[in-house]
Amino acid sequence: MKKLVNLEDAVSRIPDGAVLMIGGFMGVGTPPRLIDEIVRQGKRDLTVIGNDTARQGVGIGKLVAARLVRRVITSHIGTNPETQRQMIAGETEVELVPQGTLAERIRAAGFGLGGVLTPTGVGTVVAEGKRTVEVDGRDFLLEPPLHADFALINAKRADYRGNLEFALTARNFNPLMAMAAKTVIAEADDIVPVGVVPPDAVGVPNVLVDYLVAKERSHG
Amino acid sequence: MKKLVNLEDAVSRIPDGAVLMIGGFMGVGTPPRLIDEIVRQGKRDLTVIGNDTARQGVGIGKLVAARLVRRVITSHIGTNPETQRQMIAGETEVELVPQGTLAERIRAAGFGLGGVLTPTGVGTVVAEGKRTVEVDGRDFLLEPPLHADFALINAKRADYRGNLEFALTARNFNPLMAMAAKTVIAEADDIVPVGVVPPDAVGVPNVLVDYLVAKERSHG
Amino acid sequence: MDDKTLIAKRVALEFKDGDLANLGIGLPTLVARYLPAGIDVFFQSENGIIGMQALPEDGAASADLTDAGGSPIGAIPGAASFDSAMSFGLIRGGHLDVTVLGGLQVDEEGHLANWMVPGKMVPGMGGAMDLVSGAKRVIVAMTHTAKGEPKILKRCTLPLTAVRRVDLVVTEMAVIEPTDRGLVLREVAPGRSVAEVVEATAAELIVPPDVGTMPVTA
Amino acid sequence: MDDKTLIAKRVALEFKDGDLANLGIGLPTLVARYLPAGIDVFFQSENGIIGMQALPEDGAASADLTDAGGSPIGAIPGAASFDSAMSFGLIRGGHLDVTVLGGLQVDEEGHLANWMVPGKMVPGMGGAMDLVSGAKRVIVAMTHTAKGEPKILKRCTLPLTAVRRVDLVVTEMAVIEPTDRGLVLREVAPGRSVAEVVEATAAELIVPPDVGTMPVTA
Repeated sequence: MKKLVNLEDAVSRIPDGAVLMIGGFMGVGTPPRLIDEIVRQGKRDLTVIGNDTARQGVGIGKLVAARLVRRVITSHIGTNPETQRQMIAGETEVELVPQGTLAERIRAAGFGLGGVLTPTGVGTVVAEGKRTVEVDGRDFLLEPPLHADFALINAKRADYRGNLEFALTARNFNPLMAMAAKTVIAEADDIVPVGVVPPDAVGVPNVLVDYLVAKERSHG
Repeated sequence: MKKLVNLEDAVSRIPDGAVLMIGGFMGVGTPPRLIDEIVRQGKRDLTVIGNDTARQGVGIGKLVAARLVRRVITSHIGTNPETQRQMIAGETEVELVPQGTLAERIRAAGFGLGGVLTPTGVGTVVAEGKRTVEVDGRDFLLEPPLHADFALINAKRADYRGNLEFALTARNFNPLMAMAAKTVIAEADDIVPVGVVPPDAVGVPNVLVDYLVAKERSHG
Repeated sequence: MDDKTLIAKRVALEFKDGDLANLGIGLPTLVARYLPAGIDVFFQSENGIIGMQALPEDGAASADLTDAGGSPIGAIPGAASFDSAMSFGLIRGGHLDVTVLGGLQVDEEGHLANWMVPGKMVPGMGGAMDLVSGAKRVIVAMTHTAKGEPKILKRCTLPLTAVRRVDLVVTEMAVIEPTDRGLVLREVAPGRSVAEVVEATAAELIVPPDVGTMPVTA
Repeated sequence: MDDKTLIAKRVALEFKDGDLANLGIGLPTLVARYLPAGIDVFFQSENGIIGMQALPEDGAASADLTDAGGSPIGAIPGAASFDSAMSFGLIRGGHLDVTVLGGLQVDEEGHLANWMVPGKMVPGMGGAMDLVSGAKRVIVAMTHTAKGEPKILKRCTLPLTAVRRVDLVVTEMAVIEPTDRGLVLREVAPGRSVAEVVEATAAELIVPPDVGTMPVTA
C-alpha cells in the first residue's frame, strides 16, 4: 500500500464541485500546502465543511478569497469579512451550524450513526425546518450526518504507513473528518519511520488515510 | 482540590443499590483494587454497566460471584458461566446491548446527547420495544443514553491532579465512562507529578475525576 | 476603574476552586486576570484544551497552541488537549462549571441573544449555542446599555442563542439574577443607585429590600 | 487437512492488500495464519487496536494488550490503539473492509444467526451485531452442518444477528454467495460433489454451470 504522493498529484484527484472537509480551527491544523495547491490548480465550485473560514489570507480564507467556494458549512465566519461579503452578495452560500453540532454531525457520518440528537439550538432559528425528537420529556434536534468526498487533514507527524499524530489545539476537527470522507488526503509537518509514533499517540489510524503528501525535497 | 483518597474511603462513598459503570474489557482496564474493596465492603444490589462480566475470579466477575450485582447492562456474559447461571435462575437481571451501542449510549450520556441513532440491531430482537427513526430512507434504532452514579476507572498513570493516561487495549470503555457518571473514582497503576503526562497523552482530563485512589505505602 | 475591568472583577468572584470554565472572546477573557488568590480554575478553549493560560512571552508562541480566536496562548502544567467532539462533549454534557459570555440582549425570561443582528452582523454562533445550552452556569458579562439604549429588555428582539435561562448578568451598573419569578436585582455597582439601574433597564426588575453593593476590590 | 484449516485457508484468499479486518473468535482467528504472501492486512480487535498479531512468545505478554477474549496478543510496528467508541465507529462507519465470523445458521436471504440459542445459550451479542451491520464485507466461516443437521436453511430459526445480507459463506464443503436471487454455489471443496453439497444444505442453492473447485493450497 503506497500512500505517498506528491502535492500536485494529491490535489489533482479533487474534481471541481467536490465536497471537502478541511481540518483546522482559525487555520490552526489546516493543511497549508494542500490549501495553496488547491488555489494554484484553481478548483472551482467547492463545498467546504470546516469550523470557520479563518481570516483573509489564512487557511480556508485563501479558498474564499480566490472565489473557489460555492458553499460553506461552518460554525462562524465572523473573523473573515470577505466570507461575509460574499454571503451578503449572494455569491457564496453559508450554512451556519453550532460548533458542537458541526463536530457531532461529522462524527456521526464517520461513525455510521443516523444523526445527532442535540439540545443545542432547540427553540432558536437553528431549529427551523428540523425534526425534534423527545427523549425522557426533553426535546432534542435531529441533526443529520455530514459526509464529504475528501477530507484534507493536517497532522504533526505521519509515519510511512499513514498513521497520524496531532499536537495540542491543532488536532480539533482533523480526526473526526478523517472518519467522515470517502477519500482522506493528509499533510504532515513531519514524516517518520513506522514505530516512531506509538500506538497510544496515533490520532488517525493508517487505514483511514488514502494519500499522504510527500515532503518537498529540501535543498542546500 | 485534593483528590487523593485511600481505597477504603473511596469505596465507602458508594451506597448499596448504586449504578456503577466499570471500565474494562474482559477485566483488562478494570480497576483491581476498587473491585476487591467493593467485595470486602459487601456493597449490595448494584447495577453494573460494563462491556462484559469477564471470567469467574476476574474483574466484574468477582462482583457477580460475591452476589453483589442485582442487574447488569453488558454486551456479553458468555465467558462467565456464573453470570449465566444467575440470569437463568432469575437472581440477576441481564440487559444485553450490542457492544458498539453500549459504547455510544455511554458516550451520549457523557456528551449531553439525547440518544444514539444506530443501524445495529434493526430487525432483530434488540429492536423490540424501541423507537425507530428514519433518516434519508434508512432505519435507525433510537437507543437512550446510559448514565451512572459512579464510574470506576482504571488508568495506566494519573498525575497528582487527576489527569489520566491509558495504555493500549486497557483504555476501552474507561474514557467514555469518566464522562457519563456523576462521580468518578479512578485507580491508576502509577501516580506521577503534574506535567509527566503531556497534554496530548491525557485520556481523561483532571476535571472529570472526583477521587483518585492513593497507592498503598510500599514496605521493605 | 473602567467599566470592563469592573465587570471582569465582579465576575471573577463567581469562581470556585476546581471549576472548569470557558470564557468568551472580548470582555469575558479579562476575567482570568482577576481570579481570587488560592483557587485553581481550569480554563477550556473550544478548539480543544483544558488548562489554557496567557502566553508568557511573545517568543514562546507555538503554532499548534492557540485560543479559539487563533491567537497564541500558553498552557499550565497538567493541561489536556483533545478533539472538537470531546471539547463540546465537555460543554454539552454538563461538565463545564461556568461559562462567561458577552451579550447583545437579555430578557425577563433570562434568555440571551448574543450571536447575530439580522441584516447587519451574521458572524455565526460558533460555540455560543452549545455553551449556553450546556454549561452548568451561564454568566453574561456585558455593558448595561449600548449607545444609551438598554440591553436588558422585556423580550429579546434579536435571535436567541438558546432558550435556557442564564444564571447571572453582570454589568458595570448591577448584578441581576434571572429567576422563575423574573429578573432580580442582586447588587448595584459602587456609586450607582437602584433608581439609576431601573432607569437604564427596559425590563421589569424585582428589587428585594436587601440589594447589596457589588463587592469589587480596587 | 482438517475442516477448519480448509475453511481458514479458503477465507484467507479473500483479503486484499491494505485491508482492515476483524476476525471473530474461534475458527475465524485461524485465517490470519494463511494470508497470501506479499499483502499487508491490518487486524482490528474490538477492544481497541488495529495491528494486533499473535503474541510472539509467552514471556512477552503485556497486561494492557489483549484480544477481545482477554488473551495476550502482540502488535505490529505502526499499530494504533483507541477507545471502544472509536473501535465501533470504525466498524459501524464502514471503515472495516472485511469481517470473518462464525455462524450457527445462514438462510436464503443471506441472513446470519450466530449469537444465541434461546433457552440454551445466551452469551450476548458482543460486537457481532455491529460487525454484521457495519463491515463492508461479511464472510461467514463455519462448518456446513452441525451434528449432521444442515446450518444453511430456507429461513433462520434462531434470532438473527442482523438483517444485512452477508457476502460469502465458506464451509468445508463449499463456497456460497448470497445474492438477491438467492444462494449461489460458487465453489465445491476438492473431493466433494455438487450433489453432496446440495444434499447437506436445507436451502435452495442456485447452481451455475461453472461451479469451481475451492482453490486451497496444501
